[in-house]
Amino acid sequence: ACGAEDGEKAAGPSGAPAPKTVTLVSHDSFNASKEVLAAFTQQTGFTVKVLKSGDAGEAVNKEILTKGAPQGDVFFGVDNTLLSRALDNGIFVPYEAKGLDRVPAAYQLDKEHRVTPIDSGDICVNYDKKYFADKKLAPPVTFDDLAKPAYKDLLVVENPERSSPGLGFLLGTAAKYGDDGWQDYWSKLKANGVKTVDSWELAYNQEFSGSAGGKKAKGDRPLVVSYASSPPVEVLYGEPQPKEAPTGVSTGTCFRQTEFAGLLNGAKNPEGGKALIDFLISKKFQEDMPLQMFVNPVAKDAALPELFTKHGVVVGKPETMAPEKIAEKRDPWIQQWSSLVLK
Amino acid sequence: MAAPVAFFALFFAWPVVSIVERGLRVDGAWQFGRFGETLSRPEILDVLWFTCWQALASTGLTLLIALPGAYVFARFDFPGKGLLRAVVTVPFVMPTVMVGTAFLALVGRGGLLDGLWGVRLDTTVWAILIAHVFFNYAVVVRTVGGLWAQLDPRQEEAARVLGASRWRAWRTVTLPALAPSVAAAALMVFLFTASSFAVVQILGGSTYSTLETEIYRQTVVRFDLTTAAVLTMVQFAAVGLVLVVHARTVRRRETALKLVAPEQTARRPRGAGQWALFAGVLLSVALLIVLPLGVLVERSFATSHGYGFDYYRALRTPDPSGTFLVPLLDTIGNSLRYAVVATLIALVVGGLAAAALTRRAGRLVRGFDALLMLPLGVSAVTVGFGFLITLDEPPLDLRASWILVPLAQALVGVPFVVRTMLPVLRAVDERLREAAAVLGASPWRAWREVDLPLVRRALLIAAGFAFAVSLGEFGATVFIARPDSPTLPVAVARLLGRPGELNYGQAMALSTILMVVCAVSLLLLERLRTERTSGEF
Amino acid sequence: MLRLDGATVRFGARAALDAVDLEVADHETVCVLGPSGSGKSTLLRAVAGLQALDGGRVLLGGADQRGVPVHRRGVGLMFQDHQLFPQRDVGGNVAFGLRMHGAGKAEQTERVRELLDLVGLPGAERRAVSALSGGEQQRVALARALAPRPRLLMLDEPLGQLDRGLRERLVVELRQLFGRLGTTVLAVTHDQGDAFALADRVVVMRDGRIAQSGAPVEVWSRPASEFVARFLGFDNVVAARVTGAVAETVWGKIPVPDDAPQGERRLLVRPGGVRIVPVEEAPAWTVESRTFRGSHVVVRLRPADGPPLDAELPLREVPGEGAEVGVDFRTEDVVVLGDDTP
Amino acid sequence: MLRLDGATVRFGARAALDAVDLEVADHETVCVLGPSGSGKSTLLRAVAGLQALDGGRVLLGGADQRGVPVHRRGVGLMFQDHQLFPQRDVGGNVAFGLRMHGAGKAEQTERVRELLDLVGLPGAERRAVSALSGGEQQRVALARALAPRPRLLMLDEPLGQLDRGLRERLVVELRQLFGRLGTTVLAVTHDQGDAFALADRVVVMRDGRIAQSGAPVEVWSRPASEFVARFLGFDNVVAARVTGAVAETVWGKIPVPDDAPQGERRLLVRPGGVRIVPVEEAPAWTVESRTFRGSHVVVRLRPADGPPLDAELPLREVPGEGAEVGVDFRTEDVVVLGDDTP
Ligand SMILES: Nc1ncnc2c1ncn2[C@@H]1O[C@H](COP(=O)(O)OP(=O)(O)OP(=O)(O)O)[C@@H](O)[C@H]1O
Ligand SMILES: Nc1ncnc2c1ncn2[C@@H]1O[C@H](COP(=O)(O)OP(=O)(O)OP(=O)(O)O)[C@@H](O)[C@H]1O
Ligand SMILES: Cc1ncc(C[n+]2csc(CCO)c2C)c(N)n1
Ligand SMILES: [Mg+2]
Ligand SMILES: [Mg+2]
Repeated sequence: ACGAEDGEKAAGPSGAPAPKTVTLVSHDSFNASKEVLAAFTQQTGFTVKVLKSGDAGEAVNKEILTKGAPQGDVFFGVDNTLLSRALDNGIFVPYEAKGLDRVPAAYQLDKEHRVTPIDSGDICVNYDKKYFADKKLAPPVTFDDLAKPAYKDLLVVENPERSSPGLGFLLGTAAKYGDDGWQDYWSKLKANGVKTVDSWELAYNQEFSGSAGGKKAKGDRPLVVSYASSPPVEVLYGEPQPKEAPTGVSTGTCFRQTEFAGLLNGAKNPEGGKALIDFLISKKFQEDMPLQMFVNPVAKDAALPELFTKHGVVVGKPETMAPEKIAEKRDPWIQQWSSLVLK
Repeated sequence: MAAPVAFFALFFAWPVVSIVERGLRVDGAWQFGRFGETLSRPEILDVLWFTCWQALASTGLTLLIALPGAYVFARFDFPGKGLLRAVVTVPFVMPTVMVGTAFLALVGRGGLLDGLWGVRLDTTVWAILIAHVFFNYAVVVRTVGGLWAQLDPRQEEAARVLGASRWRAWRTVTLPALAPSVAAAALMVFLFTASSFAVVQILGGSTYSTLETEIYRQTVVRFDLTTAAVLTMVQFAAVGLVLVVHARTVRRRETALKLVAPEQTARRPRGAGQWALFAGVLLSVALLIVLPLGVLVERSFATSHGYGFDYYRALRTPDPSGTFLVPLLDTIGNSLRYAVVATLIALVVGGLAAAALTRRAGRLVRGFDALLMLPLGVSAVTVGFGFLITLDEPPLDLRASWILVPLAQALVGVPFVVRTMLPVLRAVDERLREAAAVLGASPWRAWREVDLPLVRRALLIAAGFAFAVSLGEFGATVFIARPDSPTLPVAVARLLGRPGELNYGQAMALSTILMVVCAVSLLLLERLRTERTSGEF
Repeated sequence: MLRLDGATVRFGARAALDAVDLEVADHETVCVLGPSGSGKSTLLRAVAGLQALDGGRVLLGGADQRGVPVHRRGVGLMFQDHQLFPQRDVGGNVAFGLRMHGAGKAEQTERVRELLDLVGLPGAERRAVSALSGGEQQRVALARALAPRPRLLMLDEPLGQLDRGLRERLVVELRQLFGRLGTTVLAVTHDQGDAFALADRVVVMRDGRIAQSGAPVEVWSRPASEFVARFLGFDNVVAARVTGAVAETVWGKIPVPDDAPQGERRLLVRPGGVRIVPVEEAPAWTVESRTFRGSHVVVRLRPADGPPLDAELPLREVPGEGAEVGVDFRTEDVVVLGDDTP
Repeated sequence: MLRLDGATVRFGARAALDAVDLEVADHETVCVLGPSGSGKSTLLRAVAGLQALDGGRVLLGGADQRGVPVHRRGVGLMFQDHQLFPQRDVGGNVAFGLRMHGAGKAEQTERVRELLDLVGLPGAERRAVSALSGGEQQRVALARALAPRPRLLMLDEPLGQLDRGLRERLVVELRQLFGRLGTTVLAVTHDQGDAFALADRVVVMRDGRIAQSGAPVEVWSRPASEFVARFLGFDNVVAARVTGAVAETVWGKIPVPDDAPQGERRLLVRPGGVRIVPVEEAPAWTVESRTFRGSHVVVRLRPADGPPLDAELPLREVPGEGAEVGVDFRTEDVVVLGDDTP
């Protein structure tokens, strides 16, 4: 029943002859094309079994709960906002992946190599091109722009407490205006009519005037916090595919998210796990990634697909923040933010 | 009795107790101090207060609107009744995300109300309450209607000739007889709405939050297991309190009733009053249920160049990025398979439990009865995390096994089965069983020959519930379902989580398919009911 | 008070009430008799408005009751199967109608006490109805129907499960009560004794129609048809040719009243009108069986030819089984029957 | 076949069965009579095992039945309130017991047909039980109880809702049937006529105890106590001082049988034993009321002093209401009663 048995028997307990399956635990958004995974099997002899474990936060928490007896060998999908929590709880063991030299040092946030950077993406404000064209108004570019009267009542953001792009945007403003400056900025945003909803889905599909769902729901916000990769995806999933993306990115409003993978403490197949981490930063996987998960590769030698080069944007100077600082400030900031914006 | 107890101990009590213990005992020290601390925080008290009153209000509103519906379904005969009964159950399977969207189209900006009167209810508590009615209409119609259709109409006649008006006769005679099933329905609605998550999140904006959202936040976002455990204990206490109140009210009302075959109680509406009631119920169903669902259907056909089947066609072709390893249509098969297995588990476990609980016995049995209801009132995250830290050793390393999905779904299905069957089983006159015994039937045979035919209707209703619940279940499935066999709601959620018109359209199309699959399955189940009974007659 | 005009109720093809015309005067007590399934209960339900008519009308106090809801008709009905409310205790059941009519608490208590006394269940107020014996339940149902003092009270087998002593007492007390209150009563019973004792008029039903209607003595002494005769328990019916005051039958020549209709007829001899005499002329009658019936014995006599004849004899006059006896008929107990089309 | 040894059933403080000893022989038909609430149904339920005993034993075929489950006792029981299975049609109800005993399809069909013929409901197999009249339901219940041919058949008011004609036919046919099959029968009825016609022996119950047990004629002609006498409908009971063959009462001197017990006693005069004679000696009796009872009229006579006296008279001998008459007693209908402690 349910056809899930196959391949599982191979994953015997340790002690048995080297298992032929390596299990990758990840969040819901993980995707890889079949050919690429098949190539890994061909190279190493290991088959990959993927377990999706809820959204990113949920997935990390689960690994913490099952520390020592993990569900798999490798975990992929811990980002800089969650990294400290993962590292402090010791769910990973160090492994320096082969080919790490091709990854810029800026991405390598853990000097002990307990985690390996795999991809990066930027959380940025997106705008509805048609709206600004119709209004003959220049779309905003920077954080400061968003607080200007010209853009009053145009922006919808996600609640950082309940949504990861929401949190990214908050961290971006904090990085930009400083630990004690962002509150002022948000007061201005609030005065400028920022709207908050609970999830990306609601913001993007309901409130944002530039998306298909938003159009149907008569969404009236031409600015939304989303990803820098959203416009190319709009093209990819256009029906029919448009020549040009209907949305654009305000490149001065971005916060960089980097996702890492690591070898799990207590993995039953550490050999396979190591091989898999090597593979995740290989050119093949890195080039497959953008169209699967709509993120940017971290390996310098990985070429971006045409879709990204044509419709994507280059974010020159995204905001960033150290994971330790995020871990420390996240809760108090969210609380401050709530009383500032929601009340 | 042993089987249901084992099932619950293993798949509910143990995981939940473990996760709570993990939260409450940090480095070997119990953190009881956190109770006082947590419970004195004003925002937590706000959450508690809101959770309770909105659940009570939702339950009251649902009963108010759905009881006339239960009457119409139980006592009137009209063409398309089976279809309509299936349709009102469809909301039950709908992923709440979709429902939120649909409701926003009704009560939100540019929605029906906005267009007609310029009224917007989104981010008000009314939107939440109405959506809760939408979700739980079928709970009342099915649980109460099941018993109602089998009540002897002559009881009401007896009241009428003693001078009671139609309404008075209903209130003084029928309602007390229905009390156990009304209480069961109210209990389920209360537990559902008290643990409402997505509806509150979507329709309430960021303003409202319930205990459930708070637990989710503490567990998943903040990873503060201690606070989560404290809140879970509060949830337990609250649910326990509700269960005690329920047991109290019901115990006094349970009486043996004269049950008749449901086929003989329904007839066409007669007279202006009955037609008006009938029309009113149809109207409320149309407004509350058909319209929101209709919005989703409409959107699944509305492409950028007029209406068409484009999104449905897209479901058949592989995803341009290859995201889904299987064509989206295969998710229907996955969903159905899970749902069937979950329904079977729920029926077996719930049926056994209901049979054991029929004979009103001591405190222990009552306690077990209450325990069976807990899964409805306990956060899915709590159970899910509990699974993870308990079912991790062979032979019970089920963490990555497909069986965990139907098991988790059955956990929600079992209370339905028990609560729909018990009011009927307990109303069966003991002397009918005695009649079977003196005719040579052993107790087991008597159960099969007397109780089973009488509860078969309730059983099928319960099966419908269990099926619908697992078809639409999301919370548990989403983190267990394997990527190569996602269920329909999981696929919908993944589609909605991405930008792009095609994703949005396909999500709508898939939701529409989910509705149709649900309605058709329930209709088939109804067919089963009429065919079997006509054999009996 | 009550009038039925061609009242018809059909269940599928079968008519449970077939164009019934019936009138019940104010303060009259009418008993409906009839075999099982003849439509008695259906008649009461139709009057109460619980059973929609397929034809005809029901009038109460001269007003057509079409469209008048049950509770506005001012009629009371005691159901054949009681239909006590299981959620209420005895007192709650009896007081129900009073409550519906807005009686005060004190009045309710008082009246419930009175009625429970009447039906022989004093002090049973707080008992659960499921813990009552069959007859006790019937008495509670009776008390419940009596409580609101409806202008037309309909009773469906009100005393069927009671023993003779209690029944006789109740018949007397009910008659007095109805007389005092001026209640109009339409009661169904299968017990002819009850019917005759309670009723001003009896109505005999057959297959949804009224076969005979009249004062008890009248129906008893002059059954209109063989059906009514047999229904009253008279099985001594035989074909006869009536000429003057004598009827010729297979049982021999039988004296009939002077004004009897003449010609080919059916003839009824009431068992009480058969006397045993010494054998005078052959062929003699043989005593086939004897059934003890309490105050009398029914002796079945087999003639040489023709159907058997039942004789009701006092215990002391009963001949032995197998004895050969002669038979004599008392004219007053011989009835020439009418046509047997109901 | 069946023996009860001090069987006791208590509901709260009240004993519904109070140390009942009873024996029913193989092939015997015993009828249980008694006022409403006297414990008749409880007796049957105790034998069937549906009601746990608080004391005493039930033996079937010599074996103590304690701990034997209901369905293994091999007894049949027809419930007073029928308890037909609502979800099954008439045929399904009647066939139920046969099915439980593993009868084949063909046998079931055949036997259901037979039994429905017997109870006068031919062809009713496919009808819904809720669409039956009260009497029809009772007959289905009877057929259902008869179907599996239990060795001990218990019937609780099997004919209570049927009209006299049908009842008399059924009594005869049931008697024949039981004779043919050798069934042992324990039947409850409130109708003395039925009891006397059906039973080899009658048992009169009072408040959970057996007040008298014996052959019908015996019980009828020599009620053991005032209770039994009154229960049988004899209200002419009076205090008397018996000396030789004469009893002195407020009604005057009454002749009693020669062997009557002597001294202060209660005396029963059966209404049939009262004859009206012309007034001979003052004070005369006054005719207080007359109740028409079908084959006879009950005339209530009021003496100058003492309780009233009922006389059962043929219609033609009834004096007018208010008439002054004399009274004569027939010795055979005078019974000197025993002690009235049940
Ligand atoms: N379950 C019960 N709980 C309490 N009392 C009961 C119960 N069942 C019967 N009784 C009482 O026991 C007594 C005997 O009841 P039972 O049913 O045996 O009477 P019965 O002789 O069959 O009377 P009837 O002729 O009216 O049916 C009655 O007074 C009744 O009220
Ligand atoms: N709901 C129904 N559907 C079909 N037939 C019915 C229904 N109710 C009664 N009948 C039939 O109508 C006829 C008359 O029924 P009714 O109950 O009036 O009889 P009754 O004279 O009261 O008989 P009884 O003395 O047995 O109670 C019966 O043959 C019965 O089977
Ligand atoms: C407030 C509320 N939300 C959702 C549902 C629908 N529902 C009932 S059971 C179930 C499965 C998960 O528990 C789902 C989705 C409801 N009835 N009430
Ligand atoms: Mg009837
Ligand atoms: Mg009884």
